[in-house]
Amino acid sequence: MRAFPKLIALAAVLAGCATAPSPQETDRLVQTILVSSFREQGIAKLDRLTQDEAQQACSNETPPSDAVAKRIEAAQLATIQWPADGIYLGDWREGEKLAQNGRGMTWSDPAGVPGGGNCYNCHQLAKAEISYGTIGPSLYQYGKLRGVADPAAPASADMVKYTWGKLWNAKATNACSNMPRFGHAGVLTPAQIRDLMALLLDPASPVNAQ
Amino acid sequence: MKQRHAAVWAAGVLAVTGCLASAQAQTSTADGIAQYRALLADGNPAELWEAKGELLWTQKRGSKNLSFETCDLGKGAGVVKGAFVELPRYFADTQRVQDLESRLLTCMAAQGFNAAEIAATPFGRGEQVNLEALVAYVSAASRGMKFNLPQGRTEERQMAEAGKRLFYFRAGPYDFSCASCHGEPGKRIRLQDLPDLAKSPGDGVGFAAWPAYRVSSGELWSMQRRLNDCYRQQRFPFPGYASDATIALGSFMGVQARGALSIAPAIKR
Amino acid sequence: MSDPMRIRAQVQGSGAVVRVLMSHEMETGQRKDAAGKTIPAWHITEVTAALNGKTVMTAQWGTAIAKNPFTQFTVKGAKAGDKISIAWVDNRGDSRTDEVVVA
Amino acid sequence: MPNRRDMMARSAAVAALLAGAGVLPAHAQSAWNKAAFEGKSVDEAIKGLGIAKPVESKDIAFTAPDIAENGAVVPIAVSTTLPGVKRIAFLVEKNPTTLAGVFEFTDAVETSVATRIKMGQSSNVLAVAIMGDGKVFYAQKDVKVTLGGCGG
Repeated sequence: MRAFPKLIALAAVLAGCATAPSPQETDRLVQTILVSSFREQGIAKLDRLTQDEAQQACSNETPPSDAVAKRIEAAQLATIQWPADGIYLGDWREGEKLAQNGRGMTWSDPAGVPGGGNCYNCHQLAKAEISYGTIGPSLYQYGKLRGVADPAAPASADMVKYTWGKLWNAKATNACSNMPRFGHAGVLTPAQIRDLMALLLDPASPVNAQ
Repeated sequence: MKQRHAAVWAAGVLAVTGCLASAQAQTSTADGIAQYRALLADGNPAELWEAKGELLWTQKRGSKNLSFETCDLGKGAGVVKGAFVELPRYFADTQRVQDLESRLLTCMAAQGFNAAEIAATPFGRGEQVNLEALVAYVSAASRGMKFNLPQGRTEERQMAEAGKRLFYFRAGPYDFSCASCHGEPGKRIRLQDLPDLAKSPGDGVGFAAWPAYRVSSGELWSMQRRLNDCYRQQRFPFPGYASDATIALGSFMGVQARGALSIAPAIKR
Repeated sequence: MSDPMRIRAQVQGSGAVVRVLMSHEMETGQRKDAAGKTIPAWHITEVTAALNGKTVMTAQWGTAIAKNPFTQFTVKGAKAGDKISIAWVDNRGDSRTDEVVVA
Repeated sequence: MPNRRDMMARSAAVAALLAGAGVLPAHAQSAWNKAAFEGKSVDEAIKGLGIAKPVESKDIAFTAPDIAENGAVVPIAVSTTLPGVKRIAFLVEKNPTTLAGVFEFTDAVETSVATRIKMGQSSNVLAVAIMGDGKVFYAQKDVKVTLGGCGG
């Protein structure tokens, strides 16, 4: 408590420091640096540096205000393309391969080759795979814990739709989610997303096995 | 024998409560990885690069037939010890904030090499091989010293501030910034721990562990190469070697790491 | 021209512990380059360790020894000032010998 | 593909070079054991080495990690109190070729060695000790190789 006034004094000195760059100066410097530093390589063109609204709002140390986050979520929700034929689930075996696959979209990847889902980089899924990341929550028992016994049953419809939405555009439910917008950004095809849906929701998938 | 007991025990627990057993499995995985890293710690092939860099430092090279003994890394001509833990910093002769690699390029230009050509050379080829050796040698000379980047000049503060912006800059098809993976403590990709670079990650972690020998490629990676591959995995366009974006990020991370002990060159997966 | 080895030989108990790092690609012959062409195997085949010129250990290596190989062994009765030399030969016929004094 | 005469000429040249340097004894001039190193199973490697079928022994201390963070470098170490061990071979069951390396000891060194091997996938790894009297013993260890990093 006694150190408190001292801290305030220090903060005042730092804020008042004449040579501290202003936010506007830093903005200009960052723009100059981006232009001078990056070049296109392979499929990674310079337009990748142009931010959309969601990216821009989530590019600070602190998250955007609730109002801005809500606006972004609404806009992102509107981008979700639902399966035209009403079929949400594919083959969980293909889904597992996609979940393991971390390739695609880098400057060293060839054009036109579908990439992977990168899922294990951030999430636990099947129990047998011990090499999983923890940036996202564990998805082990994903369908089971959410009571999805039969993905085709009407009782499962809401959870199935929610999961599709999460894979297609995770920013629709969490403006600054760390998760890529797999469908929206064209990282995965609708067929690939179906296979990942099956990995998460099919009772036969190792994700839901005991 | 001890391990077999542990396995039987873990299986028993699994039958009782899945939750606890899962935590147990995670611990044994972490223990296994820790054991693997401990076994590798003795005998880091980065030493091979350090030795090569030491020879290169005193060797007269280039069209000007100069050694690096006239090269000022910020502590005076030819001074190697302690230079690494104060980089990036501002250099009056180039009027730029420079990291170790960009400064070595400046010194190579003085030797008569074409710096732009070397910067454009792919990693692991031609003079880039020598640069990695020099980076190993110079960083090793500051092993056990604390990071203490100078921030006295406006240019240095501006560069660190720009680096902070770039650290949080989300873009590309995956919406990733550096902070997507390195903005929180205690996270990992697959089994690799991710240092929280938004704060000081501590002694010998994060910024204080690079350059490093990469087991996966069997090569020594400078911070430039580390950042280049981070941006590749972020699905960004290509950052130029020793470009201002990479130097700005180095400045930001280096300032965050103030007081942390350097273990570079480390050994990494 | 291959790079020098890093050899450390330190007295420990009644002998000397020798640690060697070699600079070598140890290419397996199973990898393909960017163009899809198989990269030919290139690896150390034989290693010889000597104490004061007398062979104390030899080894034959295949492609599954890791890149930039590390080896540790213990020479009985070696004293400070003794000379440890290591030599390798690879499947291309390149070779290298380096020597260190026991500390 | 190099022909046999070239290969022989080359290894003779190398042998002469090393003999000149005073480091190569007569017995090491024998050629690299191609047959053993090309073996694609434990049985083929053992056949190539020309040794008896190994018997498991508790007197071989074999250290390898439970989990390897990267298969490109797996640290292993072996030491044994068995008297009369002349050679120790490392075999990786699931590698494309099984034999990783063979170390040959004189009485001037302890029968212990540490090195680092490559593993293509999770596998059983064997340390095989070959005695002067022709007896062969082994110790083994399961090593799990994990996928790491961003995988791209």
